[in-house]
Amino acid sequence: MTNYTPSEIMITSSARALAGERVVFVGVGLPNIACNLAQRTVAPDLELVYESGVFGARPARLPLSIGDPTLISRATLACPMPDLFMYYLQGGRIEVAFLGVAQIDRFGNINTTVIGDYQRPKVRLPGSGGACEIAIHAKKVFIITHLARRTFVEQLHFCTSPGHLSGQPGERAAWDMPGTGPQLVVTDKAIFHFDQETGEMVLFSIHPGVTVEEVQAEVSWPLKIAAELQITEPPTDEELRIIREELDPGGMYL
Amino acid sequence: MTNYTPSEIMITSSARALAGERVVFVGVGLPNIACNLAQRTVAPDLELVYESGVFGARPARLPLSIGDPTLISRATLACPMPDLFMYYLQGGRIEVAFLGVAQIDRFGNINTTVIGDYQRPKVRLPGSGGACEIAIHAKKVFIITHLARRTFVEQLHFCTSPGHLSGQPGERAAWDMPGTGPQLVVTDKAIFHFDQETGEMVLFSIHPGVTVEEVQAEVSWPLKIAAELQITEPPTDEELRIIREELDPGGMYL
Amino acid sequence: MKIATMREAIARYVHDGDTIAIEGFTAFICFAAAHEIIRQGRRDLILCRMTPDLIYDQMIAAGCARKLVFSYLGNPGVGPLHCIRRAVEKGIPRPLEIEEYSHFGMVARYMSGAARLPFFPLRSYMGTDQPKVNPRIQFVDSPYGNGQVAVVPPLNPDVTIIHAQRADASGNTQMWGLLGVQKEAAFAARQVIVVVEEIVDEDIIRSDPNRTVIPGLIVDAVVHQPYGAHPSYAQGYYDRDNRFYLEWDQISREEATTLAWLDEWVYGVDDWSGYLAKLEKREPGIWKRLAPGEAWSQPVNYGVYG
Amino acid sequence: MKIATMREAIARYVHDGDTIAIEGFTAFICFAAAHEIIRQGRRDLILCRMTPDLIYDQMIAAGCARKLVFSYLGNPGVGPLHCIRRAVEKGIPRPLEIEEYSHFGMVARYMSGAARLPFFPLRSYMGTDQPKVNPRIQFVDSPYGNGQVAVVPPLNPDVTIIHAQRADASGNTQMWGLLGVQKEAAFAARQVIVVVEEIVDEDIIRSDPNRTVIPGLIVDAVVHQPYGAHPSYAQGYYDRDNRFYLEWDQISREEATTLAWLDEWVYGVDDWSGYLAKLEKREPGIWKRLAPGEAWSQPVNYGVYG
Repeated sequence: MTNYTPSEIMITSSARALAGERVVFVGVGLPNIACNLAQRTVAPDLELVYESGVFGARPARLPLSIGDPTLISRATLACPMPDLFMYYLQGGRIEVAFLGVAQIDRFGNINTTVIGDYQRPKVRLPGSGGACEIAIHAKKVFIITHLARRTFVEQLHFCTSPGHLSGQPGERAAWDMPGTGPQLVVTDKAIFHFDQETGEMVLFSIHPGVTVEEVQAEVSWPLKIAAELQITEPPTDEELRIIREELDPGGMYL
Repeated sequence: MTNYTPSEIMITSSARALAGERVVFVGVGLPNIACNLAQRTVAPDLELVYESGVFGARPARLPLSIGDPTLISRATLACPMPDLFMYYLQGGRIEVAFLGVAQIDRFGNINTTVIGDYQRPKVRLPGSGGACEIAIHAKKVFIITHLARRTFVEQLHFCTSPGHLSGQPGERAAWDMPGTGPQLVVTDKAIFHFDQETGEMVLFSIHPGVTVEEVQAEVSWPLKIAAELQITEPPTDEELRIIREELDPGGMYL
Repeated sequence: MKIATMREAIARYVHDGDTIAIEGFTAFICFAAAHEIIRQGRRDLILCRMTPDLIYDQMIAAGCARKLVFSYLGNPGVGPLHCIRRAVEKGIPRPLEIEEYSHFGMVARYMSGAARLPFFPLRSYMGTDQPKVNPRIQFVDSPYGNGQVAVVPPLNPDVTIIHAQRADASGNTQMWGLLGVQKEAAFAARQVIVVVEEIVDEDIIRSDPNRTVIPGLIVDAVVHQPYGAHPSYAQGYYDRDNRFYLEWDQISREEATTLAWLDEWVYGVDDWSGYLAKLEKREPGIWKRLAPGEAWSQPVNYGVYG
Repeated sequence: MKIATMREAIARYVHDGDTIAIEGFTAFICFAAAHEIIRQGRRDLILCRMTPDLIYDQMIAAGCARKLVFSYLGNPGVGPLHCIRRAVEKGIPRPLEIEEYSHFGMVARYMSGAARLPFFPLRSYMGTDQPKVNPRIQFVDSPYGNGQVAVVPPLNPDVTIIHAQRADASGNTQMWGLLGVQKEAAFAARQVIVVVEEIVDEDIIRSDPNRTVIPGLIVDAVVHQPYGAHPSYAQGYYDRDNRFYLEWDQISREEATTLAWLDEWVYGVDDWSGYLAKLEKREPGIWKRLAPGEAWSQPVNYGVYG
């Protein structure tokens, strides 16, 4: 099957990375669709937790926001914010979380706060929301973003959420961060992992039809490339059927 | 009316002290009956809060414990323990609270933990429960206890809950205690207030038929006596009727 | 008597320079209160909310605020908040001071305020630039030798405004759906205004004491304002008006169109009834479009004892 | 499959030397679990509860525990806990180490454990002797110069056992009535056993997501044990058996009568069904005596969206 969109291969790549996972902290948009796809394919027991404080959601429609009322009706649990942050996230109950980025550096540190100087911003971005705590406490962090040179930067304008910091082994542990930090970056052109030793982003696979040069052109630092670079497995017919017919029949995100 | 029991004059004396109060933290037994009497007489807007986490209780029977199910059915609010201690008590929402004592000293400091040495106790008492926090945070503390020399002691065996500490002015404030500490001690023989300057217990009134000597005999330190010592106003017929017919028709506490 | 009109409640409790929290995470955002504050011309407010959302975008565009305390600045699922960006980036209509936390940091500030604690600990901010731009974020060593922890100071609004499904006349308030941080924001406040879809008999409240989130004890005013959260929503009463959230993205892009919208929809009406009348005139089927179906909770038996 | 018999759940999750919390403030005290732990002969347990109540009095009389962590030692509304006093004052049946807090201190320890915080702050203990006999109570200065605050360390039981009205087969648990500190004790634990009056279809749970206190996510075993809290109670299901609380005051005064009671009522039966059968034989009308009338919550509409 070659007839798929960039969003679709981002969704299927993310969904497959959830194989065997049990509890995922999910945002709306692509991560939401990826998690729902994983539930129907590689991770049938996957529990979806929304930052708004909802567990076991059974949305009757595709939610526009993580606070959509359709997420609450017929969910198994809806809790107040202090519970969510204290007992679920900081309590260590979240295995995987998805984060978006405005800027990301080679160590997976994330900026979602500001472009330019904090006091005199060129672009004022949303800020942390729950991202900083998610980046610290979720056992693993997956990042979904479009590949672009202004996003994959040498130097963040602001560090909102910690990745592998300066890449020193044990640095997260020294800061008492329970999670292992970013493990995966899924983009529209390629997938990145992180080197276990150096904490640095490594090109793991390129999507069909994409070249390493095209990827490097969108990354501001000289990319490390995996010894056995893969070609990303494209979406299967069944995955596309589920996405198009069940998860986003209106094509809202695709 | 002279035909009343010691418990009844303790109840009416406590109830009258609640005139104009708005929120009272109540235990079972005499304080419960006193608060209910106050609601029907001098403090119609009095809100009863139970340490178990219940507001606006409408008990259909006299509860044996503060966790009786009759307190919950038809209450206005039942909350978990963290809310009760964090937002209601520590949050400064409680105006008056009743405490019991095993030992009390002249400054209203309270022992409910142990008689004898802590490590090798002669009598192991219940301990703090919520008393320590109540003593610190309630705006005023009222104490109900029987007058006895082994209770009104020179030196506590253990300080469980702070009263006016060593009696130094400003000492509670220096410890960051929001409440004003004990204001009233109601016993079966007399009522005590506390000197605003010295924090020391002062004999305020003696019940009808009781002498100052009888009171002093049951107190281990030389008692300060109010300049204008009162005779406690005995229960009225109407108060006794409410207690006997409405609040404790079984005579459980009388 | 706590029952008041919105006009009375805002006039009585919200003053220039006050610190205000109108909370509600996506749900229960009380636009009716915000519009009344704008109409009454309040100035120099310190506005606190985890997610400023359209509600503070409108208040800031109207010039009500001098400062914003927040943790996530966005039109959820749509994009940026253009008015707040204009204020932060260009000082339009006036410069806006900001004080910024993560979500958990804001939750912790309200908890600290509600619990009268000098600080609240959370494991966050390590290794980030957030403490560098917000000196109120500090770190404390555990006396047990088991690490360091971030702390934030209490947040005690002068007034917290909460929208909910129902309350009795004493202000005992019940909510269901997303509970957000409303309880904490209310307990942290010096004064509390509750705005509800329905004022119900005390017996309804007493039938389910665990459902009561805010006790009348801490409530100063109860305002009956059906649809008072539009374009946000009240679970089971009406849906979020996602169309308006998308529309606002267009309206708010320019200062002129924003002010024209405020003129028409806020200053141009007397009160929330006027706003609702305009809405219904523009889209006669709006409440039908936003009406949810029925999904009732299974009742539980509290028992009669005695 | 999480559904287990009490015998299986205790055998699998409760081991000699474990730190155990069976929580429930007056209500929902799971005597069925305690009796099974006694029958299975567990030893050297560290027992944690705000109010040890009769449940720990029985376990300590049976020699299960080496240590007690608590905040209020009494038979509520009746008097002292004689077995625990014998253990503390005379070392019968064995010496009992104690670690003592105030109620808020215990709540704070569970919260600290549940929230994975190195400590939890509370404004308590100042000017008292409590920190002198419990070095785990420490004080920390606020970095904001607004005072000093007491702190307590996390409490993380190996197993927390919670009694509730209902759960589904995945362990999503709903409670109403006195909620105590059960949620915090469960989240603080490494393993959680939930014991319920009824196992219900998931649809019942899903009809009221705000009523779910413990998510199946953290539950290891679900035990279906009607009347499992007797002589404590389950709101709306049965009343507290106050007669037994008064009776225990007599039974437990002497070691011999206590052991005879344990022989008859705990060791002398195979399981909780045996205990219930004995109870009903002794007092045929017991469940009628303890049956509450009906007082149903007013249902609320969560709405269908989509």
